[in-house]
Amino acid sequence: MSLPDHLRALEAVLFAADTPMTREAIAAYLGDDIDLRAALSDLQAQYAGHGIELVERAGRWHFQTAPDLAHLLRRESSEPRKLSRAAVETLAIIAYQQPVSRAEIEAIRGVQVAKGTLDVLMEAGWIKPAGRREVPGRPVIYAVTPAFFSHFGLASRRDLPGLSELRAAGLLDPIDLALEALESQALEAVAPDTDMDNRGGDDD
Amino acid sequence: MSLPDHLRALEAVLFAADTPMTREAIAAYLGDDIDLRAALSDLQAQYAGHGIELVERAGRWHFQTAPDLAHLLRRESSEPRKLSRAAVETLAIIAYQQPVSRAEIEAIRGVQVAKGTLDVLMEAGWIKPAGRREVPGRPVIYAVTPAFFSHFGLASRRDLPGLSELRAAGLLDPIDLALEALESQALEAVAPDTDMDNRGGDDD
Amino acid sequence: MDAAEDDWDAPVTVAPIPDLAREELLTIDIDGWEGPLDLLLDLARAQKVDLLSISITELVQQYLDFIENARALRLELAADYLVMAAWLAYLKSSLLLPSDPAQEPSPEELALRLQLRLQRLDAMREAGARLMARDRLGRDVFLCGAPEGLHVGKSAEWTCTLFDLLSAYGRVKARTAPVLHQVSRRPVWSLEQAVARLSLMIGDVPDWRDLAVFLPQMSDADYARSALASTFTAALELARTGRLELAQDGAFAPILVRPMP
Repeated sequence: MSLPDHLRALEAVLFAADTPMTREAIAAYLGDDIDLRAALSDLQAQYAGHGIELVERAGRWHFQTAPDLAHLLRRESSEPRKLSRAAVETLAIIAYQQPVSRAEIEAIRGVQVAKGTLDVLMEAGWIKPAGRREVPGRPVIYAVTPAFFSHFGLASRRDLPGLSELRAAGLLDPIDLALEALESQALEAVAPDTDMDNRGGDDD
Repeated sequence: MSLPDHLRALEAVLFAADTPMTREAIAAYLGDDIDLRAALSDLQAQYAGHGIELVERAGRWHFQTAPDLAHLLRRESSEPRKLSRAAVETLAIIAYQQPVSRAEIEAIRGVQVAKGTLDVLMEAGWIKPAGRREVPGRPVIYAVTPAFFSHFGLASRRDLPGLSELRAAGLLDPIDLALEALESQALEAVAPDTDMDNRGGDDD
Repeated sequence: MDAAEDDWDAPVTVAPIPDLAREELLTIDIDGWEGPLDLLLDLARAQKVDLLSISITELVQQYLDFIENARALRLELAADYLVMAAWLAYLKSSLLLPSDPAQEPSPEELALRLQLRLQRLDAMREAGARLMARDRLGRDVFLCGAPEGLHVGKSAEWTCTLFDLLSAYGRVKARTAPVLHQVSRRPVWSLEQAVARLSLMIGDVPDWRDLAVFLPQMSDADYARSALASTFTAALELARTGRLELAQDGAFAPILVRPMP
């Protein structure tokens, strides 16, 4: 049942840590002579089937309880503050389409982003300003944080539910792009072998 | 490597608990149809030779890191400390309006700035003296450092959101501010003009 | 997906299905929607799941009916709902008219754009619901309840987040600049500005001219009124200091000015 020394050390460091740790942070404790990538994956395998599991979220590692035991551990006090519907949609837009500016969020939702919506998400630590868009007015753009990935149990952006389907369906593209795609599809369906030069004039 | 269900549950409950637990407290989560005495001893055996161990102290159970690994966890010797409100405000003013002298910061904040506040920011490596203002008294002026930008994930000062964006994000809320202003007035009324230098960074 | 639907605090539990009686439609709380696009999306979803194959004219009619009913009940509707209604009515009539090749963009394209917008909003709504339904830290999964902590040393490592920094600056600015807000809300053409403008413009031409020609052009009515008041006062001030003369033929007649030689 005993673990090798380097796994024991890794286990202790991750257990004692009060926030998720990057590989660099772990290495600061364990030194550089350990193959951390392999060690993390070994330790993760060790804990498979346990009530505690080792997970990676946006490049940071932590132990957490297994999701199927939620019913045992859930307490009334543990229910996180309920987000408004506007905040949920705004968070989804930032997560799936980041980085986005406020104006871009408003364009998708068709309403102004209320004062306090971004504020609430920033206070929760889930989004942060991520520079500015290099367009007139240089609007601030927002992106999600590592804390967002930890909170929602996502290893990386690729883990966002339905991301690849949304991308494949073009639903993350701007409307102008989608419109062009639809038009060219329609044209091909209607007139598959018209002369290309003539088509050029029509779809302007 | 998988554990039986009752051990998984026990493991998760003990891991998530914020204080050591008596058998009664554990039973409140797991129900009465488990032989807790046996389960605890099984789980303890599971963790023998790990970097984490399950221990009993005065009838209460908890996980802790193995004592022989303590040296690993004590490597880094810095503790996170939150900046005082005065220090954060001072830092924000320097970031937005650099280079500024202490007197200018005071004029903007509307409150005196303790010398200790600037010292704390310099110790953190976020500000540095940047010459002197060529006015009577030749006051030292301050500016932010490259370490400031990397800590806050900013490429340059141009990445700081402007006032209109702060307002849109709800960070310029007059009601909160009015309340806070009243509170700080009240505080200042209680402790009027103590020697500012002695108050150091903690003039909250 | 079921869990996602449950977690979703959609206020609209009663989707207004097309053949629902109008009275039932009216029980829906207008406050439940986040703007006209959101309302349209709910109407559209009730029509079909595939938002690209819905009937736009039918959707437009449902929306217009809804607005009509809300008005009949004297519900107060935010302006953007009415703006959308006007636009949709226009779209519908363009769609029904024989197509005009000169119209750019074509009504069909406008309709398609609307569908694409609805589709995108729907996708994000769905994505949000799925996010909220995940195993969330602090609700479904838990970190170590009492971490021992890794830092034990003495030297302080100062922490401050960008959010702390930005809100601190917002606090300072709002605390120290309350006057600015009032000024920007009520623009005023100051007496100093009026004196400067009048003395500059009156020049040396010794003709009588209407004081009104010296008023700055302003679209804002309040601002223009303040300019009128300050320009009049400025004229009195300049007359008092002997720089111009004032004349008026009768009460409420134009006030004439000319520079003193």
